[in-house]
Amino acid sequence: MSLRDLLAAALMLAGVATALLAAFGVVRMPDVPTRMSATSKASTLAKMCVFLALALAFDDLGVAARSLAAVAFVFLTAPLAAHAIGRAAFALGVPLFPGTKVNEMPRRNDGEGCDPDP
Amino acid sequence: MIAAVLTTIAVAALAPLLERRLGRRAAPLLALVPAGLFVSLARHVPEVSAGGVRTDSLAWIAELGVSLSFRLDGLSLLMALVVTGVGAVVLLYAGSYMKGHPRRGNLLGYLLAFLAAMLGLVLSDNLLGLFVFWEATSLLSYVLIGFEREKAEVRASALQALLVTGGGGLALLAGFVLLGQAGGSLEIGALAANAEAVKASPLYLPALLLVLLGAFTKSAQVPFHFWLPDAMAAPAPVSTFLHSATMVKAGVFLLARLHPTLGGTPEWTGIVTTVGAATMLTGALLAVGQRDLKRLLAYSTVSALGSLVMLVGVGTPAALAAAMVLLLAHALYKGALFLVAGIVDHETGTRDVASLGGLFRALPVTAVAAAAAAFSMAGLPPLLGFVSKELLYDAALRASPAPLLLVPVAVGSNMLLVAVALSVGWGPFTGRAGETPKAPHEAPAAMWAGPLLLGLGSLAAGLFSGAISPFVSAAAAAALGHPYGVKLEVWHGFNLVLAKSLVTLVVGVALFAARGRIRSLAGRLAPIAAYGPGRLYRAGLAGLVRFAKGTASVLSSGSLRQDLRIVLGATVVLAAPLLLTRAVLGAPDALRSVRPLEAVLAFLVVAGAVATVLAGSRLAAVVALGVTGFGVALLFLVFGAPDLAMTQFAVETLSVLLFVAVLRRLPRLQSRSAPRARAVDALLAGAVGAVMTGLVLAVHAEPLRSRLAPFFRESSLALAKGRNVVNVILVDFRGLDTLGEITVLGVAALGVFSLVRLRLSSRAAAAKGDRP
Amino acid sequence: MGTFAFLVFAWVAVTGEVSVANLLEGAVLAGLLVLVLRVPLRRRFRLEKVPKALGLLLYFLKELLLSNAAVARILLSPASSLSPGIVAVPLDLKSDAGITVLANLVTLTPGTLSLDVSPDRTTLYVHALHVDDPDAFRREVKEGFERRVKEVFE
Amino acid sequence: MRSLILAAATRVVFPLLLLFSVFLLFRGHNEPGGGFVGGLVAATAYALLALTGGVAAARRVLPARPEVLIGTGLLAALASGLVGLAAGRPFMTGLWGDVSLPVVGKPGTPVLFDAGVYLTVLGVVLLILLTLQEEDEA
Amino acid sequence: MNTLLVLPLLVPLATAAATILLARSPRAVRTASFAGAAASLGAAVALLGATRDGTILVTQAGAWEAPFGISLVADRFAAAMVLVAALLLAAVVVSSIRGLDGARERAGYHPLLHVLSMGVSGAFLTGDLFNLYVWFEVMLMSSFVLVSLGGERAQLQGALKYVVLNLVSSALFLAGAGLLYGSIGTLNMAGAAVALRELPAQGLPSVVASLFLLAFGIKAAAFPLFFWLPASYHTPPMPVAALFAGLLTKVGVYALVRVLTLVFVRDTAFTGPLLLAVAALTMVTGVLGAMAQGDVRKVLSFHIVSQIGYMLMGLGLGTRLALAGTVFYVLHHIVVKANLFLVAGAMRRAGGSFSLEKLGSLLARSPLLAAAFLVPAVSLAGLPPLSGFWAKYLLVRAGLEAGNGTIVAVALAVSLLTLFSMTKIWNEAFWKPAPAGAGAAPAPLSAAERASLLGPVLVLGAITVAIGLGAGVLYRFADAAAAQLLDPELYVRAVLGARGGGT
Amino acid sequence: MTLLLALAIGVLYAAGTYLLLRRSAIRVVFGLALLGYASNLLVFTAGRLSREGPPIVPEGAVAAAATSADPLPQALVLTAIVIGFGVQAFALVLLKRTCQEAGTDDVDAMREEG
Amino acid sequence: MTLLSQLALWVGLPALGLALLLTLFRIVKGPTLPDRIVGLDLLGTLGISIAAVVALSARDAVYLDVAIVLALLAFLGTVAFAAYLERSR
Ligand code: NA
Ligand code: NA
Repeated sequence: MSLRDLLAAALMLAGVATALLAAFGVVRMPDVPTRMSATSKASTLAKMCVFLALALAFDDLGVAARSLAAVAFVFLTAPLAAHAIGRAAFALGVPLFPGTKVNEMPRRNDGEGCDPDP
Repeated sequence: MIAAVLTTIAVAALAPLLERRLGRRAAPLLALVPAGLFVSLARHVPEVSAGGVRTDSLAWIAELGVSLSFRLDGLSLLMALVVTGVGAVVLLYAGSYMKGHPRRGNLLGYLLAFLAAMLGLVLSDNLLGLFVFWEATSLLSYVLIGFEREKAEVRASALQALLVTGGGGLALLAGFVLLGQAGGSLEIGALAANAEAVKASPLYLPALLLVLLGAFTKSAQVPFHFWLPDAMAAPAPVSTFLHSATMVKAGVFLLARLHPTLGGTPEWTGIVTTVGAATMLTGALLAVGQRDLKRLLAYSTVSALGSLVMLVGVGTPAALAAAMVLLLAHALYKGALFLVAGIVDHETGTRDVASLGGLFRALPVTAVAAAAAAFSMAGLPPLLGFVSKELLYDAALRASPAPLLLVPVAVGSNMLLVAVALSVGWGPFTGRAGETPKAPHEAPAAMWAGPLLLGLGSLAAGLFSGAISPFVSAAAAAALGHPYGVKLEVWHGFNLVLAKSLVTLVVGVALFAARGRIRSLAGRLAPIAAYGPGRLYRAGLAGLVRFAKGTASVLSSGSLRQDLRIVLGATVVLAAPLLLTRAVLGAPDALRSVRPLEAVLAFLVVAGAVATVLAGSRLAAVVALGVTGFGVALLFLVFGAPDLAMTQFAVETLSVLLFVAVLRRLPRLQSRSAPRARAVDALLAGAVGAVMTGLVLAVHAEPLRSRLAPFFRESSLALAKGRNVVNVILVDFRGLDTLGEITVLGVAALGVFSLVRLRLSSRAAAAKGDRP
Repeated sequence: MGTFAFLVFAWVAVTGEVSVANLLEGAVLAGLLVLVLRVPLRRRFRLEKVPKALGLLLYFLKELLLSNAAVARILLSPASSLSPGIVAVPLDLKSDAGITVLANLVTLTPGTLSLDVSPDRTTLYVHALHVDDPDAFRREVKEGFERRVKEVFE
Repeated sequence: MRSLILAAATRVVFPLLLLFSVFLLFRGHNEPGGGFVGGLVAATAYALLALTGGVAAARRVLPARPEVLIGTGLLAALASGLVGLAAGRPFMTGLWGDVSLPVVGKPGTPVLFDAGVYLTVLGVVLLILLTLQEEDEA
Repeated sequence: MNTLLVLPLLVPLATAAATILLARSPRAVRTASFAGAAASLGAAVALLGATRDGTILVTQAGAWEAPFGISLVADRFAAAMVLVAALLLAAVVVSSIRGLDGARERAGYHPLLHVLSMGVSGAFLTGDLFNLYVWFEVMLMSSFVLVSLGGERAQLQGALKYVVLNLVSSALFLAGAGLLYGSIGTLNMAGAAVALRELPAQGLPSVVASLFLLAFGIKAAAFPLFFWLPASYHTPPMPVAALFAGLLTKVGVYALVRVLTLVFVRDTAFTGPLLLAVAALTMVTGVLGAMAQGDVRKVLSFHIVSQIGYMLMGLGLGTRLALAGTVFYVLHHIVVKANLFLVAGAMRRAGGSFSLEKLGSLLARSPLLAAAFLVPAVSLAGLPPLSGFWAKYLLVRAGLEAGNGTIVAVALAVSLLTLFSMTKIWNEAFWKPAPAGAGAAPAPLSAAERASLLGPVLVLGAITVAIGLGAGVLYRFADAAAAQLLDPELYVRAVLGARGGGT
Repeated sequence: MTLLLALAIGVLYAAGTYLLLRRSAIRVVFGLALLGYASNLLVFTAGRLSREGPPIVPEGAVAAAATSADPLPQALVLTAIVIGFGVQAFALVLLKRTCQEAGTDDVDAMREEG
Repeated sequence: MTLLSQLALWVGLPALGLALLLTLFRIVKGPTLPDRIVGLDLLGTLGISIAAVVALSARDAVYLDVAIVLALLAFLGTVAFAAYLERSR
């Protein structure tokens, strides 16, 4: 087993572990923003690791380039989803974790929580 | 012969046009067509009387033995002469009778068309050809009975006649087919030659019963007689032509025609004679109490038809000869009487015999015609009616099975018919003038010429009955299937038959004298008489419609769920037993091992499905659906289908966009079904799922040996220049599928567009104040 | 031109083939996209910003990796130990691109999540898992990411 | 969803998606991809634009009306089949040129066919989504 | 020669694409649509001409030999179906010129018609089971849109049912195709025919066959799967309904005939009696449904169901004469039933309603319309000498020759009730005086309207009469088609070549 | 694994069927979607599952590996997926329009009236 | 099979499977719609990782393309959901 393979394996395992962490976070975190927070970055990290593992594992410039491009895509798009959800949840007035210390964000409208889809 | 029929049809089609052009001169002109046919047919009488037969044939569906083959022998010539002769008279009469009617031309056309059909019927020598004309007469009679269509009861009568005769016609069709099977041909002549085989065939009885059903309905035999009196809703010329002289005789004609093939067996004799006798008596009994001229005549016609059928049933040479004479005599006198009834109705505005009397003064010519016809019907010598009655009694006396039964029935019926004849042809013209809605004047010559001609015909034929003997013999011979000679005479000397005739006459006159009391008795019995088959027909029809409505509401409730339950239930019912009895259900032969991720993915799919079912909100359901889709996509991925996985992911994403775009406009999810319904549905759903699982397992119990997969793997690059085999299949090996598929997509898009846009534009139109 | 270069670069990256032919292909495609499809991307490409951009990238990766452990700790710690909060961070950045990049970077680093930008584009609302001192947090964001983003994008 | 962040990111993601869709289209014959998935990805690009900037914004950058894309795509697919017929072979017989072109690779009727698929799928998804979103916005 | 096989697909597709591209000019759309319909008709005539002598035309799309590529196959039956479909399309296009509102026309009506025609022709011509699924979808999708085009409430509700039930049918079909591939490794019908010979009879394939029976049974509107039909066929504009009524269920019947005579030939001991039972129930329930209705369109819709029973009867009997009867019946019925729906549209125009209660005195108002109704109605009722009589006769004869009196009795009784139904329409709409409360009668038909509305009707009526009078011609054809159907080896050899039959 | 998938397919059909039988038309549409998944998986499985990689001819080889997954069902499923998407889009919009016109999505309330 | 492949197959993929199950729990549990959407978003994200790890275990780069497609598309669904939620206030 080459060093590159070893490195790839380590990256892959790190990525998988991070992904597991993200899933763990989404179960454990108490409210939407914290869950989103946990998933968005951990999973991004996971994807980055796995793609880097891919880039290393294949002795192929093309694969490496595509893997790096994939990482770029992930960096580009993953925060958008988190942003959109967070914003929507906030706008909807989904209840925040009671332990939330500061909230400097003004409610945009009535502030009345409303479930769009009971 | 074929040409004659076709020409008549063509002329019939032109009749309305002609009428519009020529007005009142159209009818006489059109009457020339049947008159000409009559003359040209009559020219064949000597030849046919001498035993000659003319045939003419046109293949139609040769492979099925169907042809337009015509046969001119004694029987068909007799019928053809009646059809054309009475037809000519009726057309002439109708032109005058319908004067001023906006649709006179149509009536003339229908009558001519009917005449052609009738001619075709009697001339046909092929069962299918005959059937074609048979049904044509049924349909045309519907149109003719319903001619005054504005009245609801007229329409109902027309429908009734059509359904009864049409139903019989269908039985006839089946009978003909069976007959063709039994005898190996549809040509009547060939069947007659093969009669022994037909009678020995196991198909004989069903064929016979079906044919009889057809004949009996058409000829208004008990218990199908009820449609005929109701058919009197038709204008007088129609009643004359169809319901006395021609169409109703089609059944009798058919029986006579098929007598050589089917007749002579105990079944034939028993059934046909009994039904005929019963009809004869029933018709006479029902006739005598009627007040309406036309109904009197109609019931008496039923009786006469019964006599004819009975005679054909007896089937002896004498009986068939009697039938032929009665057929002719009846056509002459009953035709005349119907026309007279029409004149009386036309001139006085009523057909109630009780209020008619003394018309002799106003309608002298009509009265003469009426008297001649009535006397013939009553059986007064020397009219043809007398000759025919003598023959009838003679035949009944000599009938082999049951003369003791037939003779009283025949005599009794004829006594009643004497009374009827006098009520129609004598009563209204004699005695005190009655109060009528219109002041009567003699009808125009075009109207009285016909009855007069027919009445005098009765006289002439009676007087010169010897002269027509050879012709009648030829007709009887045709019905018998072998040569036969009969000598007709007015005077047979004093014998039992004459005695019966005399008694008949005397009792009949007495009954006529007591007609007032009989009618009041009949009036009191009317509620009982109402319990006839006619009532059964009406109740049956109404019941059928009710049943239909009930069935329809059960079977197509309009409920989608009900329909789906049936469809899915049918799936289970059909597939499950087959699956259990015919398929090998075993563990799959390949890929038994399970990897953890694969198991998780299968679980994801299932969990998503279950969550979709349980979802309480629209969006939650969409998310759950997404879970299933995601699981399916990853299953594709791990089992070597990256293209599928990609496509599935893309489609999932677009589905979300789709759902999200419409979701807000959709109503919220609600639980509406009762728990019981849910349980039933769950059971059904479980069964469907089990069947599908079973099918998959059954398929996987055996290894798959496909020539296709290796070919695609090996040829993709070599022959189709592509390394991605799946894509090569899509764009090359099976590109046609893809072409169809993108067409589906295009149409779906057009559909979405039009569903949304048509609404938008209607909304815009509404906003502008236009009508939506 | 910026769009064009970006697309050519992306094409090469995606195809993973660095050759003249492939560059040509990328150029053809990018040209088609720009011309035919009227792709809306108006920024000019400025070569001199590349070093700063690389610096930003490195800083980001460092942040990402350094707080790797923090992620695990936060996720594995009991919920009661959380002290989340939403902090309003005033923005010096003006351009859309700059604000977006900042927001994304904030989101991608552990513990923080950009929720929204105020309609007047002066404030970024950031959710953090641990907010002990909002002002310290604001400073951290402004001096860490915002400064570097500003150097590259404005 | 009017969001500065989304709108700004869209400007980058949109051309990337389009580019990638073309990549998928032309690579499909040899690697995973093809007209379908290419068309679908291209459609998501416009869908994203419509979602973040409104349908009008998406329509502005459309090279042609979706209906025209559909019609053209169908005709292209049809035409690729007719080439075979014109050459006296059965309908849809795959015929390949000898020269290699940039992007497309070797020109062949299956490639034209796949391009027809791409255009049709793109037109279809756009027609559906834009129509629906337009109504939703109304 | 092989070009003939693809023209019925290409011409409509090209026409559809052209009409989509020309959408902004209604005149151009109509012209293109008309030209396309005429071209389709011409192609279909040529196709029939090429198959009349018994040649089975085969082409392999993409030049990939069977069973690897998709075979397009035209035997007599298929070619005749294609021709009748093309004829109907032409009639509908012509009658749509006046019978349709502008909004629908702008909303893609003409492309949809042609795509429908393409799907139907594809279903008739394909020799591949999955490809058949695709053509079914083409046909269904366009019918979905056509049935909902207009967006009135009743129309949409009917469309929803129509869509859901047909999609269930599609799901069953797809599953059947997949399972068949999974058990015999081919989708080519000829290939499947060969492969199934080698498997034990009454094994898994007959189970899979049941899925096809169900899927096609739904499409054919056989008992008890017919509900979607009366729920939706009365709602769209009459030219559309005419096309549906004439064609769509017949595609299901065609598919049943095809798979049962070619692929699942060894299951007749099971399918025969089943089909006969289904046939009888279909006839009866259909006609009873019709008797219960008071709306011309619904009466006609239920009769479609009823008549499907006759077609299944021939298939269930399975003799040559019976199959000839089915072929004859299908061809005749397409013309007649479509015609009746077109007439219903004209009746609505002339009488202002579809309701028998509200209609009246149409005979006086338009004798031509009455004649136009009478021909198909009488033919439908099976009265001689029109086409329907011969169709019925063949089946009755086949039934009696097979010794199955029960099914014949049912067929005949149902035909009497059909007559009753047609008479009811005639009595109520044509004879009855217009009811008092019906308001002012609509304006009399203009000459242009008469040409557009009644022209196609009269042409179809003339065909009905011609089929009736020249029944021998069509019978000989149907008989030859049946002979071809009963000898699957001919088909197999045509598709797979000489070696196909052996291996 | 085949057994597991067979069961999953059964559950998909069952769930789809159950939803088809709901009074809420929107659930019916969800049911149709599940039926689509079920059919696609069934067809996919019919070609036999393989873990030996996709049917793609490797660079330099002349044919795809004989053990690679059966490409035909994949192509069929791909076609079915795309058709299913079109159908689903149409069904959804039809559903929406029907609910708008009928004022309800209760299929039992949608019995025709004339 | 290399160790990398084995690791990917027997450690990486099962671990990701476990992550899927955890995520599924959140999706089913909710309690609010944004929670479910967060879960669905994570599911897509995990899918990307799975595709990449499958590529490692199979030593086949074709799965990388799937991962890229997913990476490009996954966020769009989430954004659409979010847009829906925002509009339905
Ligand atoms: Na139909
Ligand atoms: Na019908």
